[in-house]
Amino acid sequence: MAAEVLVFNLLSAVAIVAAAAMITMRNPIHSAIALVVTFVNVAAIFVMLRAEFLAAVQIIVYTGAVLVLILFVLMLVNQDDLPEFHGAKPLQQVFGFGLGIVLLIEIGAAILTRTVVAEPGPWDEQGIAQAGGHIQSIGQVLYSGYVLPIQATAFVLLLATIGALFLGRPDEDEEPTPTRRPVATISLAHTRGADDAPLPQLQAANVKHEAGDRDLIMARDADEFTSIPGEDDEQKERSE
Amino acid sequence: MDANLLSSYIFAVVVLNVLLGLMAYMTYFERKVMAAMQDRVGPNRTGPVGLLQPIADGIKLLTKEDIIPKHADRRIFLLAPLLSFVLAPVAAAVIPFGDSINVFGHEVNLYVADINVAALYFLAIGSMGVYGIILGGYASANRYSLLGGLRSAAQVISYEIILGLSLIGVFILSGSLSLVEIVSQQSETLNLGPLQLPNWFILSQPLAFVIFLIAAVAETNRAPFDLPEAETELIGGFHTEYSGFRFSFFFLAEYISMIIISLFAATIFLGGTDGPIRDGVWWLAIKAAIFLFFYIWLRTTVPRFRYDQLMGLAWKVLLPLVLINILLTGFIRLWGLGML
Amino acid sequence: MSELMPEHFMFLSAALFIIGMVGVLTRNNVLVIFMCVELMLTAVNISFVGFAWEFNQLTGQIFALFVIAIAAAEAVIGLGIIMALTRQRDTVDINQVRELRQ
Amino acid sequence: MSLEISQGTPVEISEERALGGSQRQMVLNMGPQHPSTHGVLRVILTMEGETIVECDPVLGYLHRGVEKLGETHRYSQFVPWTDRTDYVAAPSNNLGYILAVEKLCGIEAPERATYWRMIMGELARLASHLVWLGTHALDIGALSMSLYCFRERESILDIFETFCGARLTTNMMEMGGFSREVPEKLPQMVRDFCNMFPEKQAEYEALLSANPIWLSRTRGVGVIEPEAAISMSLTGACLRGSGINYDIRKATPYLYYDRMDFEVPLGTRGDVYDRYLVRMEEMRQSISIIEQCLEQMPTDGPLSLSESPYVIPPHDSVMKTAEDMQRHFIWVIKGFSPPKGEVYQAIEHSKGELGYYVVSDGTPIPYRVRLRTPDFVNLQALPYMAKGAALADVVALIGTIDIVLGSVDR
Repeated sequence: MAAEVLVFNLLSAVAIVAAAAMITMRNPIHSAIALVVTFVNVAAIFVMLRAEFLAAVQIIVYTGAVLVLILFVLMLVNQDDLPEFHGAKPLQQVFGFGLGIVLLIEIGAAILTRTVVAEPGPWDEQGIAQAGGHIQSIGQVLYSGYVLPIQATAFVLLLATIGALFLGRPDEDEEPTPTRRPVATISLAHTRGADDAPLPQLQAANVKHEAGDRDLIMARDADEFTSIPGEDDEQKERSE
Repeated sequence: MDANLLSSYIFAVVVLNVLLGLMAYMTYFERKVMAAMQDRVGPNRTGPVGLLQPIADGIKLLTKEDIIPKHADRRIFLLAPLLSFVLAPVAAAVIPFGDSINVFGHEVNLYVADINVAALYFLAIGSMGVYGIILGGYASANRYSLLGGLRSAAQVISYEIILGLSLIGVFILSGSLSLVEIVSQQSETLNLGPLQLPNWFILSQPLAFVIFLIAAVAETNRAPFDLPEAETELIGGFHTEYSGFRFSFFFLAEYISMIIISLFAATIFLGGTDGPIRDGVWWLAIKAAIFLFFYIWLRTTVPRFRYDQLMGLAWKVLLPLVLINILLTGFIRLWGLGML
Repeated sequence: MSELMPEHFMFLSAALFIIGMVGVLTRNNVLVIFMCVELMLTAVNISFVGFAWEFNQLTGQIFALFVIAIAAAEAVIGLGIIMALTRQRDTVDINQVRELRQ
Repeated sequence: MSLEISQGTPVEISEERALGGSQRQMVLNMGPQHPSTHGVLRVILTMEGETIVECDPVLGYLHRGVEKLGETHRYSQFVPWTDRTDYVAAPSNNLGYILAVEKLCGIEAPERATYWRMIMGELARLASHLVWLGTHALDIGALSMSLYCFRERESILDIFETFCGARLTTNMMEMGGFSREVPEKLPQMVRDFCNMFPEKQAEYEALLSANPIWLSRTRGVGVIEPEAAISMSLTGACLRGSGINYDIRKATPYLYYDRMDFEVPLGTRGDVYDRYLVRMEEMRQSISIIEQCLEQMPTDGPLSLSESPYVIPPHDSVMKTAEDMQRHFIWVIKGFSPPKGEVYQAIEHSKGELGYYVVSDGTPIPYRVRLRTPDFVNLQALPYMAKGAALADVVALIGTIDIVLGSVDR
């Protein structure tokens, strides 16, 4: 089964190179694309490790949504005021890399000298096939022992959306952008009112009902509907 | 390389070429149908009934001058159309075109791959398609196409969530995500008293079907949701700076994803290759053609949404509906299994 | 080295984690740091899935699933904060965002 | 980009005027060549995020100095210029000018000619409304509406062609009536059109009027209050959409509009949807006016005031009799000179009140010809409506005021 190892090594090599590219690229958009490449390779590795459902979730949630959001924010922030990569203090750079290498050596030693403790569980290749496939097996395990964590995660996600809404709100001190004026008043011949103010009682002959519950008033001659109802009784009083 | 792997490779090549051919003639089909709906004739100069029109378009686009803006980020400018063009047909790998036929002795099953997470694979490829739009908008270096690209990406993302959720109703009933399994489940006949109904999911999941259709139209930036097309006039859609064959990548990627979403809808809701007389890939073709006709019909008649209405529709109307649908299907399923 | 050994995915997970960590330490663009955190989370996911594969268990995969869900929520909040930050300070450089006062 | 407008002061519009904080205003330039500005209108939009803060239309790209030409051409030579201003409804432009000059000379066309003038005027209104509906719906996204509308417009243009030989630049109205006999198959063509059109219009309304997307794109958009409409002196459907009852055919009837029995539609909310309803209703009223004209028209009777000095002698007698040939020669070469004085004649054009103010100093060439074109005035409503509107609404706003750049720029 050397092919499997070969493919695994290839995928992990590309993932590591892309991850390295991500932290060394000058333009953050290029590093975001490098991260996309890494995530896709990681998803491929999940498929190899018998975790197909997780691979799909990784692509849909991580690459398809979270990274796209990061790209959104990256692009909305104006490019020219992004800080220079090498502007940071060199000491911090060297210290970072040094710490990385030291940690790598430690973990490498730990990996090589590990002793296997637990014995293999039931969910090998036949176990999954017997349960009907990856989704069915994960479904069984997930909903048999982990119902409480699912509710907790759902709650966390709800909190996150509310938090994001709160953060996204424009702050008050900015002058509000001009919004549209309230909907039209009715014509001169009718009392002014909001959008749904009822039309004064027009003779049925005049009102022609149109689609979209809107009516047209049909004026037969020039001086119909030209005086404001309220005003002409005042004129009468004034004239008497 | 065992025989099974080899045969699925060959079938994959066949499917890809058929798809590319279909995609070319989809443009012709659309122009002819739209013309008929608009009281005009449509392309009839090239070839007998204008049949060579797609080839003519292809040559025109290939020979057109291909301009790359000076400040554009060259590498990403070239990558973006490729990304959306390549990712579109890849989603067709999971669609079953039939059970299996034997060719020269050994069995060839008529689907490229039957993976257990087929529908999720389809959604994953769909969600990767967004990168073509975003990077295309970013790389063309003008602020307006960037904002246009971001807006259409936001539209695709929100409708993708609705698309995914609308499928959950079907998965609850079918119990499996693999399309081959779903098609086989839909082939039994449901006899409600006298009438013999095919057990298609459109009958048991009408609301999910309608929401899926709306989200599918929005996902491929078509018809009433074709904001990028309107954007090109106003804010400069993400593919304004593209010309020549690079633009044709974006343009054709839209058609391929339209065909594939129609095939997918036919498989999930209308029972794929299952038909009253003899099951076969022609039934799938007919059903997909119905969906494609619906796409074109929408495009000629219905006016375009405004951006805020479009997003409002997704989050305020479709999302609650889809969640209610999942709730109902869940309860019915439990009631059906007697667990309630 | 013919058979796929657990050490393979452990090295991969360690490497990615360390690259993420170095990225967080050296880069001074808030968004790139954010991406490096995501990379570290994915590295942890790989080791979860790897051990689940090695011991034929599914708990590892389920835990990875929860990590992805929580990471999505964290990303939303993180980006919300970054957007609010850029709207106020008009910069994304981590070094200029130290003082709490305006 | 800096923008040099002809008045000399270059207007420096920086790419993004940075405001307080990082709230950037974006300047968007809907340039002269743009699919949905109905010709060569240029609109500079200053936007904050999604809403428009400022809208500044730039005109003059199609300015041909029509009014100056009026001062160097004889009265009858100016008529072809009138139908090139609003090239979508040419006959009613000619009608306006000819009525003004006839009023100046104090003559009036005979009854049969006046009826034919009213028919042609109403047909021009229909043609203009069809172009408006087609392009307005096309901008908002209903692609096939423009195809259907232009199919009906073809039959109107065929009527124009049989009547005066030209489809678009008709130049059909002459002083004192028509010098040639009306083709005998014309009344039947007009009757056929009037019978065919209503069910075609029902087709449009089936497609648009109750379409939820059309409703959501047009209702509550581009609202003009009645007071604002009056203060901006809007006319035509823009005014009546806000509910103000002013239609020149009713207010100061010209030709035989006082004999006609028709109604003037008034909107109640003053938004894009109301103006759409008002124009659709106007089309129905025009059809009924044309039918009434066909009935009331006397079957025989002169078509032109042939004996008046201001009028060209009828075409067939020019070929036969010597003095008519001589009068025709003098009329064409020297032209006629109306009495000194000035006149303002307004007609109800499809887009609003089209007024001609003609000043004559007794010579065959007018001293001054002023065109008060409705869509130049209605265009002022665009900045008023656009403030606070969404960006995608600008196309709907331009469509609802129904402008044709020929008559806006003159």
